[in-house]
Amino acid sequence: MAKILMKGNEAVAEAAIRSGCRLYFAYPITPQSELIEYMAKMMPKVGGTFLQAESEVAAINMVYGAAGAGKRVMTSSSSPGISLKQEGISYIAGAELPAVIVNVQRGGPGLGDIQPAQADYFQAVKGGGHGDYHLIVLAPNSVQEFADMASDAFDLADKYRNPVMILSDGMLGQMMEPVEFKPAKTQEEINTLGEQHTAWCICPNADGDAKHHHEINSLELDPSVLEKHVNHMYEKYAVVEKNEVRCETYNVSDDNEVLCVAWGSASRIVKSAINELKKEGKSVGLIRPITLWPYPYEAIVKAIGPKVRQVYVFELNTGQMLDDVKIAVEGRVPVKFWGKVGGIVFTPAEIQEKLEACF
Amino acid sequence: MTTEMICAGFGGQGVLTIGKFIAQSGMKEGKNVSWLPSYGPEMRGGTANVSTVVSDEPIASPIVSFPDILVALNQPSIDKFAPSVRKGGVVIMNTNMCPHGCPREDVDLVAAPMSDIALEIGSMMVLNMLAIGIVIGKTGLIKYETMEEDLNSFLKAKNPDLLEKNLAAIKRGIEIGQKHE
Amino acid sequence: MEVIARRPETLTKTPFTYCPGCLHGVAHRLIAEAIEENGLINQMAGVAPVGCSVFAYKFFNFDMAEAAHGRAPAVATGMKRARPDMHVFTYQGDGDLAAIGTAEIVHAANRGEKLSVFFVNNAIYGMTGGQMAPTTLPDMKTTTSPYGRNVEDIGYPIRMCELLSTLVAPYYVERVSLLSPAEIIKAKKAVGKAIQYNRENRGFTFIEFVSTCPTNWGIDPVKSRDWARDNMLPFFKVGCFRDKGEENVQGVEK
Amino acid sequence: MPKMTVDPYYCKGCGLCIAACPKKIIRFSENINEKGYHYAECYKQEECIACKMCYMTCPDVAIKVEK
Repeated sequence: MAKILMKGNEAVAEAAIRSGCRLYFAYPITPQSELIEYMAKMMPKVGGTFLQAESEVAAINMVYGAAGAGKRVMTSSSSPGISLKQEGISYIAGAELPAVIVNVQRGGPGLGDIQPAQADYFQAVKGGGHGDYHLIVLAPNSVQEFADMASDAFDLADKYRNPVMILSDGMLGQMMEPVEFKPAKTQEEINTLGEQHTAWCICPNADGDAKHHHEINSLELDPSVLEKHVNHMYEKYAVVEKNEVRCETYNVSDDNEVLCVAWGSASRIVKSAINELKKEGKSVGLIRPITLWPYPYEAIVKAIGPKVRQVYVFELNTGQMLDDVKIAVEGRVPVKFWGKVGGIVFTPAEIQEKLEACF
Repeated sequence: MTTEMICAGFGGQGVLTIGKFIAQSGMKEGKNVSWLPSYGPEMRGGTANVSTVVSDEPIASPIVSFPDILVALNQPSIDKFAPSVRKGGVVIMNTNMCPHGCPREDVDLVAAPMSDIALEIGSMMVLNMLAIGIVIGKTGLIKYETMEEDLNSFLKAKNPDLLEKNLAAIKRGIEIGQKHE
Repeated sequence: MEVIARRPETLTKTPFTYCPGCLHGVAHRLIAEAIEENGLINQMAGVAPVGCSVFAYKFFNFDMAEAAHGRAPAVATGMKRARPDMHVFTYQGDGDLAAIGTAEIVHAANRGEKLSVFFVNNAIYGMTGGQMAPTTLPDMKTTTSPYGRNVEDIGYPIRMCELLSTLVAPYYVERVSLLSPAEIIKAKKAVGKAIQYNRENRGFTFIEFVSTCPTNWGIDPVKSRDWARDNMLPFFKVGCFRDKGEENVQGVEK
Repeated sequence: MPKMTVDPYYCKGCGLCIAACPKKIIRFSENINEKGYHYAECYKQEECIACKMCYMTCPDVAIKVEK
């Protein structure tokens, strides 16, 4: 298939539809508007459901209902809207339902602004909603990857019966890059996907079947039973941590004197700076977590070469991933942080300057 | 090789489209491309700008700090972006809307009364096509043929008159660009 | 001998967790009977609320989801849209539906979602211990209106049937009471109609039950019905507010 | 002959059936069920007319009526 020049917001929507998503519930917010608009245009054409909910709270609960019915379902929003969805996300995780949530991050806190930011790392990775649970969090850094992650996210959600968040930002949502889509799932494949969860989901009894009574629920008032349930979820999470960690290494070698850690949009800019430094004969490596949970702790340790004297974390926030990098590095080398906030995206020149000071 | 470009003007001049067509043609010519717009309130009546990168290598940052090419359709765009253009870079300036001119001596300046020329061709709507033409004529960043094919594919049936005007504007732009070589 | 009345198969064997004399059980039975009578046990799914009826998902003998407080209409919307071949209802109390879930119920009704909503109004928050509800009557004492509901300060009770029947989309809206066998027989007809319309995918149907809360009102089950009759029914008048399936009903648009 | 029976497993002794019965043939049992309630019972089955008022009013769906 030929490449198409597309915005990240549109590409992830198209890819979701191709992955068999036929239900989408959301509420408008900048800078994810192209996503909801694309779904409004395309879902009717594929016989799917597009519904603009009365609020983000309602939208995520519609997702809960549709996911409880065992179907591939997605919602999307931007930072303030994702905060509103946290209630439902916790319920979805607690009830072990598969669902995909896209966050096109903007500056915060509060209403903040509508420019790109990475300030929802804590919310996505360290909790967000109430209770003990994890989201699987995928962080793209290109339009192509944003699109590819839609199908990955649905597969992971179905495999582990857990909500998956694609943590993008205003830059990736708004920018256009060439994107090549995977072939769309056939109706037959979609039907199969739609029936994969009938052992537990809300679904009709076939005539003559034994009647089932499936409960979609996150409530358990008996503490010992709830304890078992949470422990069971964490056994599942251990499997996810073992099997699903993903990251990219860029220019990592034994010559590295500095190792950068950056994710999402920020990593693109760091790459530019690394390329410039290369011309000056300065060796800087980059490790880019693709899954923010589970986090690539081991990969970071492995990437610290013999000459590395500084690990440098760059984010579009005040250092939310920094703690995870420190946990990985365990004091082997000093860890530094620099970032920009308020929706200001740092430039390659700024990163270059920061890195040059390490030499 | 990597070419980084910023197009800027006020909302409604079609600057985002300039970047989009160039990125699209670059993609069709087998290059890596990225297109990153300013968005939000800026788009609604204020200044709008878009960073476009066309490269033989994978594109790292889509944010352009030091453009190789600046297309500035009004004075605020010159004021904001001209200082960061790379030494020896190209500045394409619409003199009709840039009364104070460009402060840089160390760049390759293509200055033309682009608004007047657009009206002459038939509509202010073709201002952005004129700019694309100048970029092609001056830098050869993309090929005219790719643009023509692109425009044909969606305008030929829908609005043949506009197609003709667009193509005329691109050709005129190419002439202007080449003259400055 | 022929059994002429028994526990319907659409209820599980789990005993209800409600207080003695609580009329939630009557509402449950009416819904369960209507589902059984409409032959829907294989295609039915329900959504339970937060409140006293939070465990409703354990009592109905088909697939059930438990929603967050007030969100049942949104959850039911997602379920029905995901599986249009299923028939979906929500069961909600007054705090859940008329306070925290006001947006969800109004918009589900306004979209004309093909759902049935069963709303139990007993003018109080039961599960959390008798606090003031959006339907608590003027001057009525609760644990959070210890001097009586002051309408100057906190406003009047919300009449949900009246409010929802200002919308164009709802197909059937009726308020019934559960305060005597005769009223329960009338309520059974209304519930039956709602489930029948649901079976036929006609549109949004809404039944409000005027009910009691003997425990939090502090009145025994038998007398609490008299209290409701004297105090609630004058404010929450029973009757049909909308029935697009019948003629000559107030607010009908055919 | 008409007959009403209360399942003590479900009954919580609220007394609504006693109030509903037009023949006044239901009372609280002297026994208690496993939850500790004095459950309802019919003490004059022969007078039952199978009107179902007790069934209709029972909030715990504990009553069966036969005819």
